[in-house]
Amino acid sequence: MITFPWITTLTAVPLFGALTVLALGGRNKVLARWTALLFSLISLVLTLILWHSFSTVADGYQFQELHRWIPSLNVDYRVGIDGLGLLMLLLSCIVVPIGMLASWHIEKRVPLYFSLMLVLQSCLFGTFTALNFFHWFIFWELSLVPAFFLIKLWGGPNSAKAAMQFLIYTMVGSVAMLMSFLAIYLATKTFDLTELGQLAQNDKLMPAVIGELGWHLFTPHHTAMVIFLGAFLGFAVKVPLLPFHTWLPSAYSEAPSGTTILLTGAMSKMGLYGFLRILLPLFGAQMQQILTPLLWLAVATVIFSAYAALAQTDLKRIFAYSSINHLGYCLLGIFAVVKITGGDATLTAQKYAAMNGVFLQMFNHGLTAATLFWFVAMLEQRTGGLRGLNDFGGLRKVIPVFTGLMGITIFSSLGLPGLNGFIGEFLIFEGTFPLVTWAAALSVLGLMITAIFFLGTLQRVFYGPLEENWAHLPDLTLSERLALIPTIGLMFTLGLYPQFILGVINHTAIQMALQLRNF
Amino acid sequence: MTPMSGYLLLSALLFSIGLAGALTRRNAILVLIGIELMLNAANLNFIAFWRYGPHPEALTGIMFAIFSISVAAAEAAVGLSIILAVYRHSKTTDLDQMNSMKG
Amino acid sequence: MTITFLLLAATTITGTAAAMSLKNLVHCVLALTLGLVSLAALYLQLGAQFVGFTQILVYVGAVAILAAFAIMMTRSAEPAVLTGSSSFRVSGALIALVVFAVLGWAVWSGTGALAVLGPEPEAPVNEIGVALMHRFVLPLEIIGLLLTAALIGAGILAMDETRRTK
Amino acid sequence: MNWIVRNLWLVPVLPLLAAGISALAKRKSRAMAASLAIGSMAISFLLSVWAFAHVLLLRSNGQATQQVFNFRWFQFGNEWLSLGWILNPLTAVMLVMVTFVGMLIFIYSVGYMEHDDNFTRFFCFLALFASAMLGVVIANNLLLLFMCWEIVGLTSYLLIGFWYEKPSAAAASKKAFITTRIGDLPFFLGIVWLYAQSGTLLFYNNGAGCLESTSINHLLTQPTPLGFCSATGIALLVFCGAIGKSGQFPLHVWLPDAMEGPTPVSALIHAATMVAAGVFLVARVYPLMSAHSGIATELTTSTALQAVTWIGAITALFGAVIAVAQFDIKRILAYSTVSQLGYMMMGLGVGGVAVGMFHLITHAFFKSLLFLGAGSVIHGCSGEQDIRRMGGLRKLMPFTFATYTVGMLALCGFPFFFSGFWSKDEILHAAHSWNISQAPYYMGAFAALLTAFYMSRQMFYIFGGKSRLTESSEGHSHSPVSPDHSSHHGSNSPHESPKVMTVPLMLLAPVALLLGFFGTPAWPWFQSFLDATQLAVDFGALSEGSMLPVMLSSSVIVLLGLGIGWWIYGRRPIKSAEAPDNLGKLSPPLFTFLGHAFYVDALYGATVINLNTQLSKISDWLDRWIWNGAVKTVTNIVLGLAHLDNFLDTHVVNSGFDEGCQSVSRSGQILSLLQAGRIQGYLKIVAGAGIAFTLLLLWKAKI
Repeated sequence: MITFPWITTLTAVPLFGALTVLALGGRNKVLARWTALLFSLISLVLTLILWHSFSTVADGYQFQELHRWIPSLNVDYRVGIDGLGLLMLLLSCIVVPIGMLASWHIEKRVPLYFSLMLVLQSCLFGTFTALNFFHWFIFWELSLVPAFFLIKLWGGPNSAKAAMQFLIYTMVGSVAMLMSFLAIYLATKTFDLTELGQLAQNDKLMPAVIGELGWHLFTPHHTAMVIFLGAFLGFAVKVPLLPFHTWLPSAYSEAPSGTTILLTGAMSKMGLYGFLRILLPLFGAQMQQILTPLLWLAVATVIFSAYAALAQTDLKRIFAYSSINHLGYCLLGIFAVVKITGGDATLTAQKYAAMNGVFLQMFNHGLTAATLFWFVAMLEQRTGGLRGLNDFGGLRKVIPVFTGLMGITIFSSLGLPGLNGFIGEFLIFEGTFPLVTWAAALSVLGLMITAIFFLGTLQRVFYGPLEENWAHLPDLTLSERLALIPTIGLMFTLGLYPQFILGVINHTAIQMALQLRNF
Repeated sequence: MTPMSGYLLLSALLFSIGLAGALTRRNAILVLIGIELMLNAANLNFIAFWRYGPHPEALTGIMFAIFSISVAAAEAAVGLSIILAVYRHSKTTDLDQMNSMKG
Repeated sequence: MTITFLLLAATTITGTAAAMSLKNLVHCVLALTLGLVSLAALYLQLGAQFVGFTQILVYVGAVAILAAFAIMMTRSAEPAVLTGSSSFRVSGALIALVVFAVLGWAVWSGTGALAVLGPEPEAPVNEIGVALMHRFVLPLEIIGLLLTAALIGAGILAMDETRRTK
Repeated sequence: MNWIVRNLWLVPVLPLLAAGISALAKRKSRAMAASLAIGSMAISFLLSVWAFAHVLLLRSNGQATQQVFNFRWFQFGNEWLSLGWILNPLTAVMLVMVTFVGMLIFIYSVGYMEHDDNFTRFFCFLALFASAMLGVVIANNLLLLFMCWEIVGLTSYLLIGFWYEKPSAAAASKKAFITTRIGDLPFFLGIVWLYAQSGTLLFYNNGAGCLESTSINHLLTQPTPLGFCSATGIALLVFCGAIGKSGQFPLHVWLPDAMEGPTPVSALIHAATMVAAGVFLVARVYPLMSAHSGIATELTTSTALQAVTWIGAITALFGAVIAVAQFDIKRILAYSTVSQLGYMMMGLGVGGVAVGMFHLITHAFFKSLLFLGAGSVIHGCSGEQDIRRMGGLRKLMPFTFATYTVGMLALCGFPFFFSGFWSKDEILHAAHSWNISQAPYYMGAFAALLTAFYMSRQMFYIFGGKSRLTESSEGHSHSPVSPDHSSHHGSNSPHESPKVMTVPLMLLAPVALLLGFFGTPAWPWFQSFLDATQLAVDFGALSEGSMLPVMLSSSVIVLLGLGIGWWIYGRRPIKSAEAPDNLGKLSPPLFTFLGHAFYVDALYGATVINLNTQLSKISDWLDRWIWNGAVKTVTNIVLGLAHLDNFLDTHVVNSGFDEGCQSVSRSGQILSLLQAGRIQGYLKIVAGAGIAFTLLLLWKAKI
């Protein structure tokens, strides 16, 4: 039956937009900006339509499309979304317009900038909807290219180095991932994630791969672990997990604020999405075997990145480390869900809570971090690129509305109840505490340090005596306030009534947690 | 000294005289004559071995001598025409001038 | 070692030595013909009449004359410069001497075994003709071919430059 | 389930609406903000009174005085997380107290803050605080309580840092928020643990609530690796939250610094309501706190309650001792609040909910009275806060003096007439009869002595002798005066505050007086109201058991304290601002030691904060050098390989190849020498070769 190919059109719209922006944006900057914004809003409308017609009870994937692509390699183009995919699509559709609004004052090569942003958006859509590893990987790699150029061409002083490190780092990770998936393909002759998932479920995936590879120098257990580590490295770099995170602060602080919004808002979620969509179903058993080291890494990510943020003086680096911290919580939730509980009812309920918490935290962090960097962008535009902590002081007197709204965003990122940050964190901790008590207890320390460095930032930038050279700083213009209404409003609504989102993703969370049931 | 070794000694002497002439003389024609002499020395050997060899009736010595003479004649003709052509071209018969083939 | 053999050997040696060492080219050719004639006589003494006469016919009759012609035609060249570097002439003579020594030593030490003096072998011309026609017919044809090729070749080579290159 | 229970949510929401409207309103008119805030508080007050009456009605006709309304919030997994609110005597009492005190303070602050330019923002924050505090009071779900609890923390952060230009105010607000958050995190863990164990966070859910017997017994049976049962574990964690918020011993450092905020804020938040939230929390989860297994459960007290008592006793003594050596009028009251909160915790620990709560309610009234009195004194002395530069205000500010004296006597627990006496006496009596140990009783008694002493010291400093304000003005610089008060007064001789400030004082004073009589042992209405026991008037209770000796001893203590205070400070009027404190003269080092509050701040600064900065430096160093270092070494290795490869290419392979070619061409040249074009040369070579060859053959034939 021929149904309207929603997802393919959704992925194609930004690409088409990028081309039109390049084509007609050549002469007139303003035209380029508005067309780019228009296309990102079109994709937002499409996603809302998807959101509306998405049934929250159906199992498996919806709006599926399946076409034979390369019969000889048994590779087919299969797209579809479940609760998680839809949530990530919505997040991307919110983050990209914010990114564009934040880079409204870019003057250099404007059409190229906005078309790269649209290409990045289509890569995001591709990654979040692909169900076949083959073209998932294509979008996963493709998204690096626009990000690299966005950082390099419009970035800060040593953006070239940061962009290069970002690209190479992620590339190495994804090469390792590709190797392990080739090994799997060698054995199972298929890239389809659900098929691989079923194989892994009834424990036929790893024996097949080991049989095929026949590495006699490794025991079967070690071979399976090596293949898992390959895939794990690819995602650990992207999320990032502690030892592999050094590319993030430099990339985020050097990139132009509009790009940082995209990077922190949507791209960092690709790593987590990969964990949930690929690592969990396929390598559940392996993750369980090395659960404690994984938990230690997650806790280390949470705590060390928080402490590192405390030591930074550049606003962007502080918020970069804070986003590592928040993603650390998601990792904690994911690793907690992996723990074997052998069907004990209450613990399974906690697993559902942790999974929901991870989804919600991904969305909330994307939203909050994007708005946070939007404010940094506004600050940069007003002060000509200054963003060190010691450059400011007492700005609240001059720009009260800016301070108020940024205060709300900071407190949402802090996890203040009544705002969206708290619900995600509560669910994660409520899920992880009974499962991995020591890890949850330690990570709570991260919450405290987050409070310290965020309030430290507020105090040093907005409180205290006003420095004379900022006396004439303009406050937020009406258009900027209007641009903020959706995000700040969303923060409050999600804080007070999260059922909007939880209703949609709850069923997927249960499905995903159940997938691990028999490990 | 047997008669045969006498002839052989004579042909050896003839051969070395021809060789000496070919090596020392600078004129191309004389070098050619030297070579003719060396060929004659060879013929002498053939006939000597034919005369004192075990199977004179097979006539191989003579046959060889005859053929060698005819070949020598052909060779003398072509050699001299080459010298003439070289002479016409570079007006010299001195062998050292003819070194255009130098490496 | 008969006297005639020694006498003929002496004339051959002097003829050929003079041919090789005289300054005047014409005198060389004349000395050469003397040497060749005495060689032909040696053949006759060895009993190979046909070869002797062929020798006279071919070498003396044709080759010596041909050499004389060549000398005549290239006489306009600059005077035969005999000042060739002495080391050049000495090394050539030295090598010839060494060759003679080696061959002489080889002959002297090697022919003892063949001292058998068999009866004077007969080499009638018709046997030579029969042999030519039976056992040596292939070399005969090849020689024929060789001679015609040499004839044409020599002709073309010596032909005048302009007509040849048309 | 009549109207008031279902619509109890209106009480917190009305101030929230007021705050929202005044925040979002385009033109910031002062009148609108003030009227909105005070109006909403008034309506909430009326609703609270209605709820109180409703509970009284239920009590009078013997029905259950606890009604709950729950609703579902969001679903995760297969279960719904539901929130709700509760109306029981505890809630009713607290509602009335908070709204009444809040309203009075709102009215008072209209006068106090009239010269402040962000007046509207002040009222918006006050309204937000009131709604959050009321949310904490009515919450029937520990999570909803925690959420309102954090918002209360936020508003206290905003209000302390209200004059944000002052760096000290900014630092104090950050310190307050972080210290309370340090307390809140174990509280958060407690909540998560409770939810994990009991499956719900609702207190009372007709049988299924977490505070109800089923889940309590379940918790008692759950062992924890640390030995005590999970009920005690959770109780202790929740108590950490109370320690943070109510400024108990380890986490009290933020309360004195919170005096940076405007005085109404100190009065409302850091005296009456917010700091009492910790005590209220312990009271609210009392079933969990007091649950303990073991044989004679009614005789022994649970470890949690023992912890509460000890922490309370230590804090009471600690606060009182420090208060003696303070010079800032508000810091004295702040430390006195810390000490009184210690009393309340001790009361809860030894006596139960009723005892603790009774002292909480009485304390709220007389402490807010004292703070407002201090506010009007500061207002009168044009922003002066150091008591050494005050004096002689008895005649200059009669109303304030009168009300302040009432508050002071109530606080010290002057026998019979003042509410403080009855509530503190209840605690001391309960402590006395505590079966674990008598130490809390003695600590409490000594603290009561010190309380009387430092309050009388303060009274004599401020109201006794003649005014030292003028003398000091040309002397050394003022203490950090709130920016907007210093200049506008012109004549800086102290004068009485305007009506709008003295009226609330007038209203609070009688309540501070009479409230005591609701809870006297003879007619324990308050206790019976809270514990839902039968009320019987019998004057005999006064004398039975150890009640009489305790009452007598405590009144003696109070009189002794006041006497000592008079003896040291009252007898000879304090001459000048620079004169060293009379008590200080006795033992200067001890006095300065107390003045700096046992250097606890410095201690924390050196240990915790220093640890934090060191750890942040380490992790930053770790990031730059180890992880980045690893990446750099890898890149360097790769670069090194690249250079090596390049070196090899240029020098070894290339040059090697060149050399090879050159040798070939050189040998070629040598060979070409051979081809010299001299034909004889070739012939010689051929001859030579021929000779060699024949020699070889001969030599071979020879052998």
